Amino acid sequence: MMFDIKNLSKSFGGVAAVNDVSFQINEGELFGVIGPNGAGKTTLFNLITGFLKADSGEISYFGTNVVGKRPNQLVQKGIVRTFQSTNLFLGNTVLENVVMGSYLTHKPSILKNIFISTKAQEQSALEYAEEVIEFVGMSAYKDLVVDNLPYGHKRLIGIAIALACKPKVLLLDEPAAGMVEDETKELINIIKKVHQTGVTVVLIEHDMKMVMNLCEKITVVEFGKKIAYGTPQEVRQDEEVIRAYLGVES
Amino acid sequence: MIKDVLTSRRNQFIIVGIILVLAPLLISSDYYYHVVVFLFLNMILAVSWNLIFQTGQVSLAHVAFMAIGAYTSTLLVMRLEYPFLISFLLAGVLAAILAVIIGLIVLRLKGIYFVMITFALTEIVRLSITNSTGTLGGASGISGIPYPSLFGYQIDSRVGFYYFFLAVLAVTIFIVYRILHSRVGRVLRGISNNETLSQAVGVNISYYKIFAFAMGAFFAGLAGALYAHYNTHISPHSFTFVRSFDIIIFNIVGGTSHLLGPILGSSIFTILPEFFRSFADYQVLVYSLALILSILFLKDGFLSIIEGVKKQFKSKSDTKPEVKNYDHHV
Amino acid sequence: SSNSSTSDGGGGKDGEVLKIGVIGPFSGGGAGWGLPLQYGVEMAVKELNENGGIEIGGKTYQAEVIAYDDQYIGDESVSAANRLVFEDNVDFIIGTIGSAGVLGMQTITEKNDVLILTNSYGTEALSPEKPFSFRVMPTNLEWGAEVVGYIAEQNPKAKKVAFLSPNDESGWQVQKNAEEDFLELDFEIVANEFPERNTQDYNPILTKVLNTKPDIIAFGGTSPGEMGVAMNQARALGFEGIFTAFGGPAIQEVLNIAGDNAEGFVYYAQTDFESPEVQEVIEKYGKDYKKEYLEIAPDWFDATKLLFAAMKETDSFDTAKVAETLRGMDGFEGLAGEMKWTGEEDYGINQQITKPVVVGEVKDGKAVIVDVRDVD
Amino acid sequence: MLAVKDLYVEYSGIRAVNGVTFSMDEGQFITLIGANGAGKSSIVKAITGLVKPKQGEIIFNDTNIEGRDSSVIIRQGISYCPEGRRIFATMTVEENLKIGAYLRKDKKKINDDLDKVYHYFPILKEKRNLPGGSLSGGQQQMLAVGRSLMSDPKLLLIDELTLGLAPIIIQDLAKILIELNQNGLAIILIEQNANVALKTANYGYVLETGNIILEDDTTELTDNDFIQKAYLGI
Amino acid sequence: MFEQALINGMVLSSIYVLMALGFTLIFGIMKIVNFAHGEFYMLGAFALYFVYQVYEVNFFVAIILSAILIGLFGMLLEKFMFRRLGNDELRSMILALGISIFLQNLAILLFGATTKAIKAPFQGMLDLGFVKTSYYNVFIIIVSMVILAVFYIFIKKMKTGQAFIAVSLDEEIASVQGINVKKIKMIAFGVGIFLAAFAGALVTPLYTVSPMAGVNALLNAFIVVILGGLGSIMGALWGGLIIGLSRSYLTTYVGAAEADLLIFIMIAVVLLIKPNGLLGGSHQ
Ligand SMILES: Nc1ncnc2c1ncn2[C@@H]1O[C@H](COP(=O)(O)OP(=O)(O)OP(=O)(O)O)[C@@H](O)[C@H]1O
Ligand SMILES: Nc1ncnc2c1ncn2[C@@H]1O[C@H](COP(=O)(O)OP(=O)(O)OP(=O)(O)O)[C@@H](O)[C@H]1O
Ligand SMILES: [Mg+2]
Ligand SMILES: [Mg+2]
Repeated sequence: MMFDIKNLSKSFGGVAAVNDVSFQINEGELFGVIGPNGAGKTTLFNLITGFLKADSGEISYFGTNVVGKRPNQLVQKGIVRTFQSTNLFLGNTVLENVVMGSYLTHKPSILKNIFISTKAQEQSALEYAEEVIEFVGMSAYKDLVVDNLPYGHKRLIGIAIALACKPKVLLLDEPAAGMVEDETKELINIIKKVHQTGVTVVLIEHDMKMVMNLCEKITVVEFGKKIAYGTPQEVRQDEEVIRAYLGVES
Repeated sequence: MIKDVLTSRRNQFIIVGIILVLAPLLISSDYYYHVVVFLFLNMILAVSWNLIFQTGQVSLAHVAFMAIGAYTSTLLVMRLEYPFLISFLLAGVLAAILAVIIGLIVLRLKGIYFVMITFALTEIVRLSITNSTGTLGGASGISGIPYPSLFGYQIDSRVGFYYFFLAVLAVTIFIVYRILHSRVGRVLRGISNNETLSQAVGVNISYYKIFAFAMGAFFAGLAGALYAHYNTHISPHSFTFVRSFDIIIFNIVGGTSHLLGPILGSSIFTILPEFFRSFADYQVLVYSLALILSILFLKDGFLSIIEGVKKQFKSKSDTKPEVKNYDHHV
Repeated sequence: SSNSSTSDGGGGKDGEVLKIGVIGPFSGGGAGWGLPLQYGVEMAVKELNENGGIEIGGKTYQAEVIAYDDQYIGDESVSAANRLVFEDNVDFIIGTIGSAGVLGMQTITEKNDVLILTNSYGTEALSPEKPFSFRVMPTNLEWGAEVVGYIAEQNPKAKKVAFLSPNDESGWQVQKNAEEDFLELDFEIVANEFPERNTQDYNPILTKVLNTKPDIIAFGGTSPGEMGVAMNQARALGFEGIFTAFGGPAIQEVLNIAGDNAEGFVYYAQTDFESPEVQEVIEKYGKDYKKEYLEIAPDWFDATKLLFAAMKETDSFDTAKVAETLRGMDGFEGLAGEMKWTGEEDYGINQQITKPVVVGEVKDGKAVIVDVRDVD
Repeated sequence: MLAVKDLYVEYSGIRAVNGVTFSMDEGQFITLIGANGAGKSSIVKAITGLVKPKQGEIIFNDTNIEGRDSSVIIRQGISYCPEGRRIFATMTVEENLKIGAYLRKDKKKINDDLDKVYHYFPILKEKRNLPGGSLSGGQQQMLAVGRSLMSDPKLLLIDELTLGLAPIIIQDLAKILIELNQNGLAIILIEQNANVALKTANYGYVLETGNIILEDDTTELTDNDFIQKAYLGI
Repeated sequence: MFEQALINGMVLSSIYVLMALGFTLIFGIMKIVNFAHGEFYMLGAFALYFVYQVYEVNFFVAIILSAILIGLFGMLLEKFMFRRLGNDELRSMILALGISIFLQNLAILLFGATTKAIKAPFQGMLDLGFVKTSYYNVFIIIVSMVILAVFYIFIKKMKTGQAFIAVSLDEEIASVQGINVKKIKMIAFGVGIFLAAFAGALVTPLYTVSPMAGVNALLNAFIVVILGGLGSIMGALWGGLIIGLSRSYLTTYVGAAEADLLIFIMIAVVLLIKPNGLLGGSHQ
């Protein structure tokens, strides 16, 4: 088991954003988290990736409790995330953005950087980043400054940066937001390819087609509470989930 | 061919180096030496400050570290009779150590709050020295600081100081340049660009911020020691936040996107006031006007002039279109 | 404005020019002291040139002033001195004001045999190792005892003294000297505070100080503007005693601000500004300048004239020789009376000027000269 | 009511909109669909004055508004809900909504509209005194939509309506828009989710690389083969 | 002594609050660290000196007139200088610094380096029972409170005030709410400068004015705003009160030289506990 999350809670001045939530994620799983707006999904990601510290509860990752660890330490352990809103190194090109993602795989040493030429490392980081960009199909754009790329492209770059970190588990927060059907399909392919290389994927998404299509297990949260858990088929039929989240039409 | 020789980075460095080493042949008066020595001092400060700035932090504490360096070296030489070289290096080291300790606490502050706390720090250092009595000399400071002596050779001529300052400057520029033009530099700029995302790709941002802060402080400490032994008199009066502002001006008016910026900025804003000096009581007025105009009309300081010239040069020599660059402003 | 003030710019009738360097704070916080320095020197130079210049070694020289602003920043004084010495080849510099600047300048001037006439309060500015540095304003080490003596004579009952001095080198130095003068005459120091310069609100510190029930509030080097404010605030808080100050105040400025509240203020007047001699000089050479700066200018006028006299007597511009003459030149008549050199005792060298101590007091809202005392 | 004629938008030389012409009548409900970077946002930004068109005319109720300052254009009765929410993070939810009514003077009706928005999105009422920045992504989207309704516009431009919204909210929102439209509000809807777009709007334009390549009633578009493949995933 | 220190502190606080309000407004909206704020304070005082002392306009009219004059001057500076720099915080800061040096030295040139005083329009002491203080002190405290209240209502309740905040957060989106961003920025800058000049004019009868008078005024505004939290009105109030009272009490009970040091240390400690100041980032 990869994650064993027990009784996790986090509140903001009275609002219980995550409220006594427990679930497990197995290694290699494609895991979905869905729920109404404000249910606490993003907060859950923030807790798992160390951007927020839980009020109580435990997040055990391969058997060790990681509550209180800083984000960069967790990235080193392979827990990598993307953000719900676009979050990029503005003013830089696509390539430069993804090279930043190769920080850990090509970790610089300060002393070496001062006294020894690091051209080789730099070069290999560049090549690595280009590979990743190729992987998400953005090669044509690699030298463009990211600031004004279309929304969907920005989201892909966000994913590319995360992939460059060589994650063991990749947490994606609404990766398909702002993409049309075609592009979403592309994205699904990318995620599947990543998954095939052995990476565990945790997905928050409101695009039900995508979630149902991809995920093996789904957790549904509402008001910070887990209200359902199961396979897509199970969840889709769950009365609670229909009432709180899916509505009549789905 | 010639053009290739001139455009290689390394060759450019070598050429400038040779010019600087030979320059004393052309410097005719001690006054120019004095200006140049002060210029080198300002460059050391400006370049090392730029290293901190690359992490996105505007520090007003540079002058505090300079003061710490100046007093450290002075006291070690005068009271404990340490050899100059040791005191000099210890001045930098102590400033850096203090920077690590202070940095651990203050580097979580951002933007203007960081500016403010470093300002407070500077004032705390200055007021502490002013209110001290005894060893630190209080408000009156310390006089009669001996000239530096290196390996038995006493530096007491202007030429001597020229080469000594130049050597320290060269080391400063070399190290800062190497850091900034490497993967570490990329990381530093990444932190300044987007802290959250840097963290999300595994960067230990405090480590790098503290490193840059301490490295900057190290050189500021050295600069302080240089200053003390050149000037032979120091007092808290020399370490007010006004000097920190000067360092910022060197950078912003010079341009921050490249190390050439602070170098240009400190050159121009050290030499220009000397030109204005003959305006006597109008000197400062003219200086401030020059400052206002350069800020108003130069987007990335003096670097924009260079960029402009380069562009002109390029568009004449080849007609290949520029790599498209999106405008960030709507 | 320009940096040179020769009457015709072309030198003396032999076409020779004597360059006099001036360094002082002409901008920023020190401008109130620096501008009178500049004007005083320029007035003396005008007078000299109008009288045909100075004849040395058979040639007649017109004097020319080269003035540089140091903004009251030590490093700037050093740069200015460098420029004067190495670029303008000046052998005589008048200024600057303040220890940091003077000590900085001396690293250049002493080594290059450049003679400087300065004003600062630090004791280190004068020493046998610095034979080319003269201090042409008496410090309160020289005149303080006389002012305190006057106060003691007039107010036998006053015993308790409270000090307010700016928190910088001159503040601390002035206070130290003045404290000794008071202790000498058995006064008691009940408070000793060092507010930052540029303080505008003295109420908190005065509240503390007045709690010690002083008879006298003594300012140690506080600038006139602040002194006036502090007087107003002290009176408002109920202080009815005497004010005095160490550090030459511009009395008109104090009066403008404090008005009636300055009543009974005893001060060192430097020169009797209202005297016909001073007024005549101002009328003749100073009318181009802003009147408000001229109160301290006569001292610099005197100092500059003293220097010219020494040159003339030496009949040489050799600074070592001029310095030698200068040291021996007792009894020169300045606007404030006879000038003498002292300092052997305190600094180890006789390069500190003294003059008769002109004591002023504010009476019925007017500044009047109440006593002129010779230094013993 | 609105006529866009031969509109070109460029960003430092790069063309984003390439001669687009369309018009709409009062009370119409149209949608612009198209892939990433097709130029949809650029068109509405040109209408609201956030970007200056390179060339072309934009006429709203018989006045040319192209190139005018946004604050002037908005005064004509146009309201804009931007892509990516962009709510005022440190202002409270209610302040955010009220600033939407900046140009209005009728206190009473403003309050009515405020109640209406709270009725549409009860969660906003619950969080009315909290800073907008503390809302979840979807809640912020609701706030952005609510804010754009507060100006009592004649024409409403919505860029990416459903971004980050839960399915159940999307269904509600679609109903709300249809209702508003039936009450006379003209709407231009930009929407990635073509399913939603074609179901709510009456008329649609399909954009590709800055050009309109197809336009028709939404019912027709829904049956269009190309649309079904590229945008509806059927 | 305790009561006297209280009154002293209240007067200090009132002045700090006034200065801080304008400073925090300009920073909050324009993101300009206005290092020239003190110079506008100084210019306000000089304006009063001329309008009231030299041209003998009625005192209350003169204060307002002076502040308006300087405020208009500020708007011109915004229009022709700061606007050019857009939202570049660093360059704006350096520009403000340059303007500050320029105005200081221009003032020396125009008005002379010496200190000038203005007589308070009414003299005399008010006996509050526990302590006596001058009428003018009481006047200052009351005027500051009134200005603070008016300003608070303006920002929180009036449309223009809300527009200020909206512009400070997102200019583009503010403009599509119908807000004329350029105008609002110019007004905001003008109001900020008006407040600085008003503070300068108001306190001159208590203190004095000289070309360098702005330096300390700026420093005080700066630390008050940082302590209270940038861009926050209530922050300016609390910051002003805390710094004013601590300066008064620390100076009275410890000493002048130590008070400054202690205040800086206090601010450093507060910032470390609350990195955005007491009420930072809340716009309350
Ligand atoms: N920093 C914060 N301060 C106060 N409240 C917060 C904060 N962050 C989140 N919340 C609240 O916590 C709840 C959960 O927010 P969260 O962002 O986790 O929701 P979500 O499930 O990701 O929703 P969405 O699908 O809309 O993105 C919301 O009610 C939100 O308003
Ligand atoms: N401010 C800008 N500067 C430069 N280029 C821009 C800018 N805004 C948009 N573009 C470019 O213009 C083109 C059209 O962009 P636009 O945002 O209008 O597309 P869109 O159809 O709204 O896409 P999306 O669905 O991703 O929102 C894109 O190629 C984009 O990169
Ligand atoms: Mg979310
Ligand atoms: Mg768009």
